[in-house]
Amino acid sequence: MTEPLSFELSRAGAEPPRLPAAGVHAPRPADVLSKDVLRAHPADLPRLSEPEIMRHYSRMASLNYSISEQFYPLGSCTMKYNPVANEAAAALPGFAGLHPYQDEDTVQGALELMHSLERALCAVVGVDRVTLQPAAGAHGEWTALRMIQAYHRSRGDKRTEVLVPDSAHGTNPASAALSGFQVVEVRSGPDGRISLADLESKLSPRVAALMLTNPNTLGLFEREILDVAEMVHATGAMLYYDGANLNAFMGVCRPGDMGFDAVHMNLHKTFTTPHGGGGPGAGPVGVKAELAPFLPHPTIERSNGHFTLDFKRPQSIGRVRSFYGNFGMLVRAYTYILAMGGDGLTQASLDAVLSANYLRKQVEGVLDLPHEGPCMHEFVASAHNLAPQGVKALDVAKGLLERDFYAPTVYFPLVVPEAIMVEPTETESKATLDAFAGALKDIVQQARTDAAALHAEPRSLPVGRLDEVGTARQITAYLTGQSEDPVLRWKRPAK
Amino acid sequence: MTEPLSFELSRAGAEPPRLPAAGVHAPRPADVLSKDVLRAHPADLPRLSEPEIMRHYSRMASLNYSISEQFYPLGSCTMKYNPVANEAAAALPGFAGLHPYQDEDTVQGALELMHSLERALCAVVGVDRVTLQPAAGAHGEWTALRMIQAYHRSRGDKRTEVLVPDSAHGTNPASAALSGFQVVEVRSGPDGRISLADLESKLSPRVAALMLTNPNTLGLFEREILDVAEMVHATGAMLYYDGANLNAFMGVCRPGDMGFDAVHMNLHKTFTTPHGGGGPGAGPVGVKAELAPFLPHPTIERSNGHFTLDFKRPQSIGRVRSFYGNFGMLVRAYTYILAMGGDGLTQASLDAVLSANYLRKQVEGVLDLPHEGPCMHEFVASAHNLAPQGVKALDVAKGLLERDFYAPTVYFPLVVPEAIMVEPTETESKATLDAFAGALKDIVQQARTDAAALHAEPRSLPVGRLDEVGTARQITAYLTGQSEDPVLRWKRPAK
Amino acid sequence: MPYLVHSPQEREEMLAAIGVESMDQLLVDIPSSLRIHDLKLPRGLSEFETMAAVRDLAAANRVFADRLTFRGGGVYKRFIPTAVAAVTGKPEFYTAYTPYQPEASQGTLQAIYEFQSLIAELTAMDVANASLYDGATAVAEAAMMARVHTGRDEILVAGYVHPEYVEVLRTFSEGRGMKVKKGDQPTNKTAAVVFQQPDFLGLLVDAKGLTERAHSVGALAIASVDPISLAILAPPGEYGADIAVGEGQQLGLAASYGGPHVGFIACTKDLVRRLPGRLIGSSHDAQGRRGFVLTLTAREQHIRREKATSNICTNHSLCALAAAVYMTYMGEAGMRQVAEVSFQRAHALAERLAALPGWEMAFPERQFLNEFPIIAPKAKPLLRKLAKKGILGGLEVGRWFRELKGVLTFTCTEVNDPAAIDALLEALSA
Amino acid sequence: MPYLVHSPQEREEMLAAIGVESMDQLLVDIPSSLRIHDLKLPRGLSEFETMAAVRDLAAANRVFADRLTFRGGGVYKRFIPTAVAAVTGKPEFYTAYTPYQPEASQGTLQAIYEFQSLIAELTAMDVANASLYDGATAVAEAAMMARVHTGRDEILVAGYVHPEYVEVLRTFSEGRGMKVKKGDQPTNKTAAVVFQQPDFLGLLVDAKGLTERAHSVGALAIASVDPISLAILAPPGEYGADIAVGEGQQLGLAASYGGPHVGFIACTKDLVRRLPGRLIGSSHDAQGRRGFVLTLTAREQHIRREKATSNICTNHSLCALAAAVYMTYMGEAGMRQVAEVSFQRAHALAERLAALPGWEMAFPERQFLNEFPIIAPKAKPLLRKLAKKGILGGLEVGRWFRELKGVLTFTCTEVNDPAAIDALLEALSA
Ligand SMILES: Cc1ncc(COP(=O)(O)O)c(C=O)c1O
Ligand SMILES: Cc1ncc(COP(=O)(O)O)c(C=O)c1O
Repeated sequence: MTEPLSFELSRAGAEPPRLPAAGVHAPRPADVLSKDVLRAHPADLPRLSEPEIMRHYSRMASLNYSISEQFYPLGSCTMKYNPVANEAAAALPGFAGLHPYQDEDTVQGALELMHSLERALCAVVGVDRVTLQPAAGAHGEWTALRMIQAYHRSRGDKRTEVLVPDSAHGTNPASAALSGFQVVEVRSGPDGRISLADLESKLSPRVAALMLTNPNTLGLFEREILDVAEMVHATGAMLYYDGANLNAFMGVCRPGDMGFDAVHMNLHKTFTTPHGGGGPGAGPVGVKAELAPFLPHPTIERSNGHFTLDFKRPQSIGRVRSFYGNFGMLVRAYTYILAMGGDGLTQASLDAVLSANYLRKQVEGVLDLPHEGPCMHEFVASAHNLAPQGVKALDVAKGLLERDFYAPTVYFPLVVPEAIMVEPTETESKATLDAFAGALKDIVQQARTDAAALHAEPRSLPVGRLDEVGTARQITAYLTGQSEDPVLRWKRPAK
Repeated sequence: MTEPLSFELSRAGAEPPRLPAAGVHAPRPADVLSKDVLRAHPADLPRLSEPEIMRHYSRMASLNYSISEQFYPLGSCTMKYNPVANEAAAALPGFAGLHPYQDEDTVQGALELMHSLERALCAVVGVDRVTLQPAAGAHGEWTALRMIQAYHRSRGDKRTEVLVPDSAHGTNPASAALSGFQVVEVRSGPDGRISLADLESKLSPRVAALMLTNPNTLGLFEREILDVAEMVHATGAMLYYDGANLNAFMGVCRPGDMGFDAVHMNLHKTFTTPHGGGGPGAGPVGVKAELAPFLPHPTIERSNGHFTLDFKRPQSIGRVRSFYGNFGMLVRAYTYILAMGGDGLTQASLDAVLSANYLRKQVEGVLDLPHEGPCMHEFVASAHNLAPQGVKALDVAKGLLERDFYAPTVYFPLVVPEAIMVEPTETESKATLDAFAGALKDIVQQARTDAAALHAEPRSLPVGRLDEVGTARQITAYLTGQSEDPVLRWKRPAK
Repeated sequence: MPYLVHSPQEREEMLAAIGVESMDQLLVDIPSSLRIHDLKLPRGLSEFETMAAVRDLAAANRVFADRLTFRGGGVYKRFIPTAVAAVTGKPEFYTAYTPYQPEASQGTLQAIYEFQSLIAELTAMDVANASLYDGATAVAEAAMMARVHTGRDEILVAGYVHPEYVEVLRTFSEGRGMKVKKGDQPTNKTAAVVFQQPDFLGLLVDAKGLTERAHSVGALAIASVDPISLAILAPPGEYGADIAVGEGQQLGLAASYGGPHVGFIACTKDLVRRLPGRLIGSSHDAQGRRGFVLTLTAREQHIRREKATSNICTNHSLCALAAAVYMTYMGEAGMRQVAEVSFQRAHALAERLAALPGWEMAFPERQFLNEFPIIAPKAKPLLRKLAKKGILGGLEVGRWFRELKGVLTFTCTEVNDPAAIDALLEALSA
Repeated sequence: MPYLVHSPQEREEMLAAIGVESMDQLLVDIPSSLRIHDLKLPRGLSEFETMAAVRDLAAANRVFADRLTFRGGGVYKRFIPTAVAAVTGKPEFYTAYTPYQPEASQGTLQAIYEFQSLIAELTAMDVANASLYDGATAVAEAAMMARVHTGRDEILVAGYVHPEYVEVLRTFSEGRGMKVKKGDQPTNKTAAVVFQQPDFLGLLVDAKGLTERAHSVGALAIASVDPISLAILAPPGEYGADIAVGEGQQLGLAASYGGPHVGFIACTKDLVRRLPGRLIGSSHDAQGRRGFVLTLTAREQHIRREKATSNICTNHSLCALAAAVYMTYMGEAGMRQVAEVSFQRAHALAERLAALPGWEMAFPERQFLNEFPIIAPKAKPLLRKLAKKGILGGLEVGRWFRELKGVLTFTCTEVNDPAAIDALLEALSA
């Protein structure tokens, strides 16, 4: 079952929705504005009635896998249950109805919420201040690097390099580069952890920061993190924490204590704000006191029980987005934190680690496990063992889809060939983990007996494997004028 | 894909939800109450976490067809689009939060809404007063019959019979019987309409009322309705209108003008309150002035812009349910009426009739059409033409399910063999009607070429045809002590 | 126009396909004297204006904060998990019809099968149905079962059963050949003894004794019960009642000015074939996959027609779904917890109220759970005073029972936190 | 604990299956000096208490009625069809991740493909992406595209572009090798001219002239546009802009104290490979069934890493979905209608305000749509007075622009009904 595009369902004569009339005596735009400011060709938008629109989107929704119906073990993405109470909280008119330019004294509840959330996040990661402005993880990374840069500059120190492990997420080097740094890669050792020797060799007074995530993208805790921190700090560089993996150890240890100076968090991972099919998220950044002067403005301050937006921060790197961040996501995260409490967050991380290790154990002998355990909240397996059958990580992923599971992250991190990165999270039951392991076993079995059948999966989904290469080729044809089909959008067929 | 029962997913050690503590010094029940009032064996309810519960219900939801995703042409059920605005209206805290025993002056908005809804319904069906108390259509039928009975009795007239056409919905004779009347069936003529001759022969001073729906359950307008009314009234009986088919003619004609004295309406059909998988609905009853004294109490009255609940109605038949009816459904219906207005409701009925006739036309030559058209908002076809292939109405229904359509009502009305009763409603597009007709053609084609394949449909749904007879047999075994399996519920297996 | 689909041009095309020229040709069967061309209603509004109008009506009501609501009388403010509306708000559930086609309705069927199972567990009865309209009609339908089962016609209502339930029972009994009497001494004419546990005032009745007395004369015992109370109190199945009924509003449904809520009914094996309404049973397909179906439909009006003993068709399925989600979310332990918290708070409140000058418990010797009757001096002005402070005080039960003039019933649940109770006391003392 | 699944017993079973005795054995890699055993946070609350706490915070805010909100400045109160939240509230949409597995993500992919198409149509540009964080970062990302495309480093900001957008642009340009200047005279160092139509004050700018001037020196023209205005005004594609960006909040998103909203970006063919963020394209499977996929991913950071020209990963998909539903619901005619109603009401309001003693239009010779700057006497106390009457008056733009001290911008949309405008005038005259 597939669904036509709204543009294809569109009916020429369909009535527009009823809308209020102006009810005032005033000229209409066409009466006043000159022709050349007016639109010449009306936009070719679909024309559909509400019943058709609702069915259209309902049918599309049913084509998705989502955590609401499927186990969604995407490594590095922390696809845990999104509490429905969060949604109810963010929808409260007392939040959703606030205009960002209302006066401070009319938004004390909103400011208090943000202030409390900042305090809670400080407690979880062990930092002094947090900005809630960044809209996502990558945005937070870049915000933090800009602060680190501003810090060094404020000391007359023009550092030009940022170190990034080879196992890092792509946003890390990109964020560093977009802050004007040169990116230097640090290699992982054979145990999957950062090589201290390589790090040593790359550290220099040119280095502004080392970006790390811990546990790293292999799900392994960087045992020598304290040595790393000492080495980095000894050269005057700062240590940056990519908080995508924070779900591994809330209440167990804290990046701030490990020596990290700046930390971004993904509220859309660790703190259950929903992914929304690709955002919106929120990527707050926590910093130690020495970086605090450089925080984006405004910060939220409290004095005498009154909350204010502080714009008078002379060393601030400035704004990183309009207004105060993705406020609606902040409400959700705060609601979650209230419900979980310190005890709940701690147990959540413990359970996440337990689940990952349990599932990892079930996968032993089924897929390759290139690194030794225990892992933290996720682990990376490899489909390398299926190479003789011509079966790849992608095939395993598609086989899982066929068996009613979403697929793990595949081909990341880049340091593992045929990587299959599994993050079960704490909100999946043992029964689900067992069923998932069963599906993996079934797939491996099938790889051995009938690899061709596996290559043809998924069969029962709305579509089978799509010709992604063909799509890219067609786009090139369009961009180079060899085809009229824009591929990236619907366009009314020429008559 | 099927889903285990919540009881089967239950995990013995699962933690209960966090709930507030008492926070007061007071004894606990076990401290105070004697053992024989206390529960001896705790109820064996499932133990599940919120993430599991939400996934459980989400997966179950995806096993349903519904108007949100499928055309749902259930005859007599008026499965039209349920506006999402209705849902938003009913959820407003100003409605959902009202306690039924609040004082009148704190619920003026609710009373005004009910009063306005009453006025609007009066305008649509042409009566003087409406009670909003009945919870569904059948409840409304019985309420109306009780009023008619009370009316006759108040005049010292002990009438004992109610006439019901053979094509009537089962609730009609049941409601009549449960009001203490004897039910006398009136036959339909060969054209599908009530036989005046038969009616004539059954009318007598014993008759309290004739129950009719118009258009009748065949979707045919009772052309001679004015004659019927005259005949009925001439004997001193009353004419009752089953409003299940009101969607056929809002703004086109009115039951009150036809001579009906009492009318029930299904807000969950004509007025878009959702069916909810089998309720809640609302079955208001409208009556002409002479029946008004007998309305259930309380009625809603207005004086000087103030609204009151009137309990002082000495001739009232009394309450038919607690409080004031399914208030939340009344809010939805009123919201719909505001949005549609008189113009919208009229066009809705015209479109419903147009769609039914259009679809009927497409079905010509595909299925039998035992009665001549035009029809009103629905029509009854018959799978009788497929008898040679051993294909029945049921097979056509299952074939439609396989083709992503819900099935029409089958085997009702009883007067048509292999009846297939189709009600498209005004909120389905021509494209959908065409696709449905195409599916019917495809099924008939398949009946001719491979009836066995059709008998095996549906194949792609969560389950195939279920052994309903076996289920009934097993229940009998349970009820007669031959089996321990209650069939009608889960029960923990004995160890 | 909102929610309409056809464009003027499509209407023309469809008329042409039918082979007529105008709508009037499709409406030929309607006598011209009946034909109207519009309705005496205002023109439709945009959604924006519609919602504004509806919001204005909502705003014309006064909503008392849950925590400051101490009034019950059959409808109670309780904690409703967000999960409930998240499930019932799924269009796959709320826009489906009664599950006539089981293959395409397994979601609804299984959910209601689970509801039946949950109610059967909670009441400790053999079988429960798929729901009824409300607690009042549930009592009436149960009485009808007893009437048919015993062949007797007297329904005895013992003690303070909800007065609106009794009114509905009276309306129902007309025409069903039942006579409703008050009293607790059944005779061999008695079809059933109906009692409520806890009763309308919140007091515990001798459910076991009433049941035994009913049985001793061959009558049935019909227990109308508070579902939350069953986490603590002996359920009807434990004391041998034949039919358990009740109002399920407390199982996750909003007060909503009295509806929609949900009635439940459960019974012993013997009476299953007399149950009104829908029943869902477990079945399987040819491949052995389990599925659920509407079953024992031969009891129902669409088969039995005038011989049916109930006319119920559309019932309260979505409310039953809400109740199922609620019970599953809470579990036995959760329900016990809210029942106990409610009990403790009500007892704390009762003690403090009874200590106020001029106040005294109306039935000091009787036990209660979380609602209790108390004699309050000058109840009317007192309630007005509370309302001014945003508090919805006790219910004046003298409205229904002359002997209880001046008596208020107060209720506490898990939503009335200790500070709310303090606020009530403070307002009373002010 | 809420949202956790494992029972204590299951934890034991799982540890045993792993072959360890305690969690500590799984946490061996964590240096013991780092190990903590709890967080300095309060214990968790029940959902009931959590929601009560959150509701208290919400209640500590003052929400101005939409109809009495005359403040804009980049965020506008508009009619939001209920359909929008009904779609975005579907868990199948909101609990999915970025659609990495297309076979199991066709819902999201198709919806965003439709969003891309709708934005491309609305802006009259060739291609639009899947969304950006907001209007501000959209401007910054567009500038970066121009920087890379032209190899030049100067970004010229012409006229009253939203001051927060310019601030963000400045923060972005650090490290990206861009210099931000104000002015409208591009040179051969100029990578792009950025302008806003209508500008931050609501005034129309000479978009065509600015575009031509940019092109005449080989620079790109970046138009930051109000999507609703495009129902009336010439879209960027019609006057030849190279990149169109904007804030999509008005397309069905709540004000929500400034976020989450959605940025959009669209461009000409030439620039497609430089677009930041996700792009969805149409594809097909081996059976020829159409499907949608993430495409041109080679542009993105997870492939290009330090060579990427944008780091955006998680974007604002669900907000884009909301915008798609909005645009589909409204259609071209609906969007034109609200744009026109807003225009007419703003003009009626402007006329009445300008007639008040001491008030005058700040730029009487300039044209506007539905937001306009006006000089108001004693703006601050006046706004306070309005607030007391529940009215959110104009925005003091002097906060950002010294030369505009005493100027307020007022905005009107379809939610400010004529009676609301009367109420504003009345409050001002009182
Ligand atoms: C390790 C890591 N770092 C950074 C990010 C970027 O976060 P976002 O997608 O919120 O920008 C991700 C998420 O995909 C990640 O997994
Ligand atoms: C013709 C007719 N009459 C009466 C009813 C009974 O209505 P309800 O199901 O609301 O009780 C129905 C609905 O099924 C019907 O179709």
